[in-house]
Amino acid sequence: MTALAAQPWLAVAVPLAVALLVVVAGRALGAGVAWLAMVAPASLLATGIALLGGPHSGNALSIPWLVQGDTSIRVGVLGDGLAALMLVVVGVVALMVMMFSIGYMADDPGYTRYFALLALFSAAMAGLVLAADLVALLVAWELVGACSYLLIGFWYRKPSAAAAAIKAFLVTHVGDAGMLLGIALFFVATGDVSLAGLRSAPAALGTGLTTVVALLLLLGAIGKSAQFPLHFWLPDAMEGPTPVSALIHAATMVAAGVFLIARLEPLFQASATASGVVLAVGAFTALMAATIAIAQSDIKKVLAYSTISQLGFMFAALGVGAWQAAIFHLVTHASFKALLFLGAGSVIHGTGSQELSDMGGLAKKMPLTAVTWIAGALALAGIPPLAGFFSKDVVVAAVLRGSPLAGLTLLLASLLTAFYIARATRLAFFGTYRGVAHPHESRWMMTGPLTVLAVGAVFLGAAGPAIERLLLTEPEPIELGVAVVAVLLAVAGGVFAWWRYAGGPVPAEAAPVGLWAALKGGYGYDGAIRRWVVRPVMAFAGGAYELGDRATVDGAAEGIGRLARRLGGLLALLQNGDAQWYAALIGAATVLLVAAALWAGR
Amino acid sequence: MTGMPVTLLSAALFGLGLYGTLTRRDLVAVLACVEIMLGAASLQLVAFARAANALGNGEALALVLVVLAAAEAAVGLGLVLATVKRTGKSRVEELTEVSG
Amino acid sequence: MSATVTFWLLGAFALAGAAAVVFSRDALRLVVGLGAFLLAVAGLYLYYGMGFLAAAQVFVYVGGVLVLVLFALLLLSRDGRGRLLAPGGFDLAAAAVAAGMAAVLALTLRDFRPPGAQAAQADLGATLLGPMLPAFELLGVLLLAALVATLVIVGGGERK
Amino acid sequence: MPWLTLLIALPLAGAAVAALHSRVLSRPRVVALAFALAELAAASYVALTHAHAPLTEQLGGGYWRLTLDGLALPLVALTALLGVVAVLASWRVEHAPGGHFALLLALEGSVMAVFLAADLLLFYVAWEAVLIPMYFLIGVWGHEDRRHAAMKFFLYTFAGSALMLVGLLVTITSLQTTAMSERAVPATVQTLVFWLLAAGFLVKIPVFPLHTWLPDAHVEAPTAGSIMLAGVLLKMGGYGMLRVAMPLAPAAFRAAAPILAGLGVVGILYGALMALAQSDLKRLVAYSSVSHMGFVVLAIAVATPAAIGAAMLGMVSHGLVAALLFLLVGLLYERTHTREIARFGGLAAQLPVWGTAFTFAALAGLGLPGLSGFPGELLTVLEGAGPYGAWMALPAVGVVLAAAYNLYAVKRVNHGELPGEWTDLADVGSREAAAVAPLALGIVALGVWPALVLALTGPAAVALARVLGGGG
Repeated sequence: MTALAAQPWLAVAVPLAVALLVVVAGRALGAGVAWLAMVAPASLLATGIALLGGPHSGNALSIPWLVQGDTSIRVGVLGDGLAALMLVVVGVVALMVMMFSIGYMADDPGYTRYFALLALFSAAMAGLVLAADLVALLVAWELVGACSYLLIGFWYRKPSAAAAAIKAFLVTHVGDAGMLLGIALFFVATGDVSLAGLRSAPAALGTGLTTVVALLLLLGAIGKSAQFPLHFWLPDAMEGPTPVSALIHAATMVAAGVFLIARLEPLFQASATASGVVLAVGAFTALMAATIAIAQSDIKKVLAYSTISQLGFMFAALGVGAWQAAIFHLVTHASFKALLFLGAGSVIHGTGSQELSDMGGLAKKMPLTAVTWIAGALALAGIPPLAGFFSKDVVVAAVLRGSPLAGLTLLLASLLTAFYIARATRLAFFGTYRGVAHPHESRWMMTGPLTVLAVGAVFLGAAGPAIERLLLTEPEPIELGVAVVAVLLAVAGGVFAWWRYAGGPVPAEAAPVGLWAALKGGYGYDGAIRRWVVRPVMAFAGGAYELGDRATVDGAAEGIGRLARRLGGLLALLQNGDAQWYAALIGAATVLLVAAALWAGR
Repeated sequence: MTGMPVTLLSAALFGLGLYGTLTRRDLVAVLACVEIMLGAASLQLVAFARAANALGNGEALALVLVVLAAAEAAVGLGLVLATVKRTGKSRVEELTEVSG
Repeated sequence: MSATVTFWLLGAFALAGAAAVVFSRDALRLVVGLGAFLLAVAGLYLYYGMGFLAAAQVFVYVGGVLVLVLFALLLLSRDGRGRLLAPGGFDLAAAAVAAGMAAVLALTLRDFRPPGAQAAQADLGATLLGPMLPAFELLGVLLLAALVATLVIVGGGERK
Repeated sequence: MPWLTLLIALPLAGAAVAALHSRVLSRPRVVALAFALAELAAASYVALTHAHAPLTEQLGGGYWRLTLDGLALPLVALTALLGVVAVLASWRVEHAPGGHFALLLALEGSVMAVFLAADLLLFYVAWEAVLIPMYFLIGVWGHEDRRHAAMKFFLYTFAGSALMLVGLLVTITSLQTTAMSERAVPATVQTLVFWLLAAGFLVKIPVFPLHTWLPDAHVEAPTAGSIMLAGVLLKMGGYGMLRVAMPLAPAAFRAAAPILAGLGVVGILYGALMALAQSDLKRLVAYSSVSHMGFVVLAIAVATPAAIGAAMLGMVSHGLVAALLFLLVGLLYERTHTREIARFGGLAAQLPVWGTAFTFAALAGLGLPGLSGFPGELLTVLEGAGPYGAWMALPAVGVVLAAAYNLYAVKRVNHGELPGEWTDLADVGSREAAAVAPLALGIVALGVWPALVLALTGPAAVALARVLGGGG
């Protein structure tokens, strides 16, 4: 254990080796390949635990990666408390997800590919949280994105999955490009790319450049964490296998943006503009995504928008400087959201459908799934004494202190959160079964992880003080007033939904009109992006190709060629095939040229 | 005798050869005129070698030219023979196949 | 004095021979003119003290090329071997080009001072087998190629 | 042992043997492979033994001056590797294979001479010599419209190199030597010399708007031709800038740097947009080359030691990635006889190895970290932000567009349902995999450990930057 604490880079190297091994030995091992792959998250977990107990310094590793002239760009890892916590979270969730996947993906022809990618993802995620500098971070950042792309498009024969994969990668890549630019500006200003340097950078950079760099890095965080205005890729990402959604698109990768800003909190707090933007983006996204979630008919879409909304909560906390609160919420959210996704996966596995309208009454047919789901739902809604209650309370209280308007926005979002999760619970697990398949409880390989995560969702709230101490801050007591209001709002939202959907789906929602249609369609944001960004770019590219490249640039070149040929046609009159005529021309030209040279050289 | 006189002589010989090359109408004569141009060139070369007191170099170069000329004559005449055999024409104005 | 006379005498011979080649209408006169020209040039080589070159000139040209030309003329002997003026002013234009060429050559070479005799190797053999060895070897290859090429060309013509 | 001469002579000898061999036996491809492998072995040996000190060679006392330093070595190694890949890629050439392989090896030898030349005349001769085999490879073994494409390729690059020749002549007369050195031409002619030389190099790279020969040439070229064209020939332009134009005219280069940077950025964006609009897979890859070489031009314009290193990284990386992409497109064309993207789809299911390799190549093409494109692009943007600051947002946009066209291509080719006409396609065989594997390994190795190139280029890049910075 102490060895792991001293060599945290092993948390990257071991999963990488595992991923390779899975690829190489996949066929030989058959179904057992999953157990090999589980070594990857286990190594993350072990490293994380070792780091939690061990010393948090002296384990830095930094190697020169790009060296030329005076420029030396190093990449390195550094295992501190935050990294340790993230490693544990990623390790546990990944381990549970892999175990769940053994059952979920059992009959899939791409079984080996799936587990290789998950192992690779573990490596990249470990690199992301352990990164000691921006270049290592960017490398890991884009690699998790690539894993996400490959896993969303895992069922590549489905056109919708292929499209969703591209969309996810491109939208997050917009953020990555901003991040790249931010790193470049910071590097030029200080000649440094280390995170430590960036944390102490504001003094060196000055306010203006600090704001610019922080905003550019924020763009990357917004893309990865699916915040407005780059939030619209996450719902589509649900095309991937559900365990992937649980791991990457709920618990770990999408939280990377939160992690990044938490890492760089001094930078953001040095710029009022940057932290203000973080707060505004977070609060707005929290509310907006919650409103969309209430109208979704697809159980995974509900959870997707819920994830966006909860990440907005975390961003809002980051915006007011309460980064420990944000990380606390990140940890509890990872637990209960992964639980909800896996629960949804279990349900989808049983019913063969993702539509809430095809479910109903599953509590009787899938009791263990139902119980664990409800634990996750209560945690998400913020009902005490479950985990979500504690972490959300810290977040909302901190935001209220920093900005009452944002705090109220979050409270409103809490109400909606309770409403949509109660709606989903009621429609899926209660009432009468409306589907055609014959749902049954999943095997223990799938329910086991659910149980583990449910334990986390129930009890992690108690870990709050320990987490905050780990992150080097004094735990704050529960603010009773905020807690009471939040719980009351949550209960109100939940009860209203329970009553509203008592009789199964509301028929009007099947053919939505007006506001409900807008909510269900995510305010038409997707279509607007397609219409105002994607299509113009494609049309511009097509037009530029036809009119610009072919007609103008190439046309000019070919035109010169044709002109030359036509001139050549005139000249061809000179070319009568008489060799002596040619020789005479050559001679005359030589005489003229030499004469010119003689004249010039007088 | 170096310098201007030999330059004038070789230039005049070269001009004559060029004129013949351009105007003679049968291939063998054209070749003969080309030989005259080559001879003029190597004459100048030898004169330069004399002037530079580098006899070995100049002589060697001129020798190279002589051999080149011999090779050229052999191939050229061979071509003429082949052309005549193939087309029955040995007159330049009848041979316009190199026309673009 | 006598050297100058020798030079101009040989020069006149060369010019006359060249003129005969260029202007003669008769095939035999052409051959004689060419022979005169080549011999005169060989004489000039001798005048410059390059005995071996002169000998080579006589052997290769007079013994080789001239005979070749003669053969060719005999083989191809047909009517109207005489010179024909090209239609239009081509003849005049060619004369102008040739005169211009002679003029620019004379003007260019007039001021040319060959670089000083760095090597100063007077021995032809040493030169050929020394610094000029690559050129010498290439010449051998060229001659061989020319031989083969001539055979192929003439032979190829027969087969057609 | 005159290793550098050997590096040039070996492929040329191979070309001669392959050309003659076809009359005697019927296996010119075996001869070609043997010579290409021998060349690779020789290049590897030289690279391993002389990596840290420039190697120079002069034969015959004349213009045959060769040198192998940090700028040449990565490209020499790349050329030797791609030579083998190109031979493997054209294994099934049926039309006049002797000529094809002879030209391929002749091309390799001439390119080697370009990279090794330390004499301006030799450089020029080798530069032009490259044109000839390439012209015939496109013109004889190309696809439908090959004549036109070959002529266009020839005329474009020939026009450029004619200007380059004038530049070289001015240089030679003003320096009174043909040897390459760190000596610059006099200040009065620097601007003239720089732009004359750059004209030749920029056409070859190519930069907008001198690029339109490239897509046509690529589309019509046979697979091996495309591999050599994209993998090696384009690098001659960047190499020429670094080796010839910039040291000869440093002051003029400094004045021209913003223009070059602008050309680079335009190339990045323009090439990416054009690639996005393509319906022909090979044309798409061709335009992506324009985009990638834009990064190289940008890095060259920045011209700090690290930027020069980035340019070299970018060139080697593009050599590997573009070669892999063209190889894969060629393998697909061999099977389907079409390059029309719209007719593909779902190939990942039918051709798992091919599909995986294609996705891999596309990810490398979009500059994914861990693969070879990333370090060069990262270093370019980091170094470029110094002189050009926020303008680096434009290459960053180019990075997004690169992701778009690459993944869009993967989606349309690899994903979705397999059209009925392709249900009997055979996957990549072992001979083809042998061509794919070294490229893929190289891409990963360079992406993980870019010092493979940077360690070689370091001293040369520092020296070049010093010449450029040092007041002419």
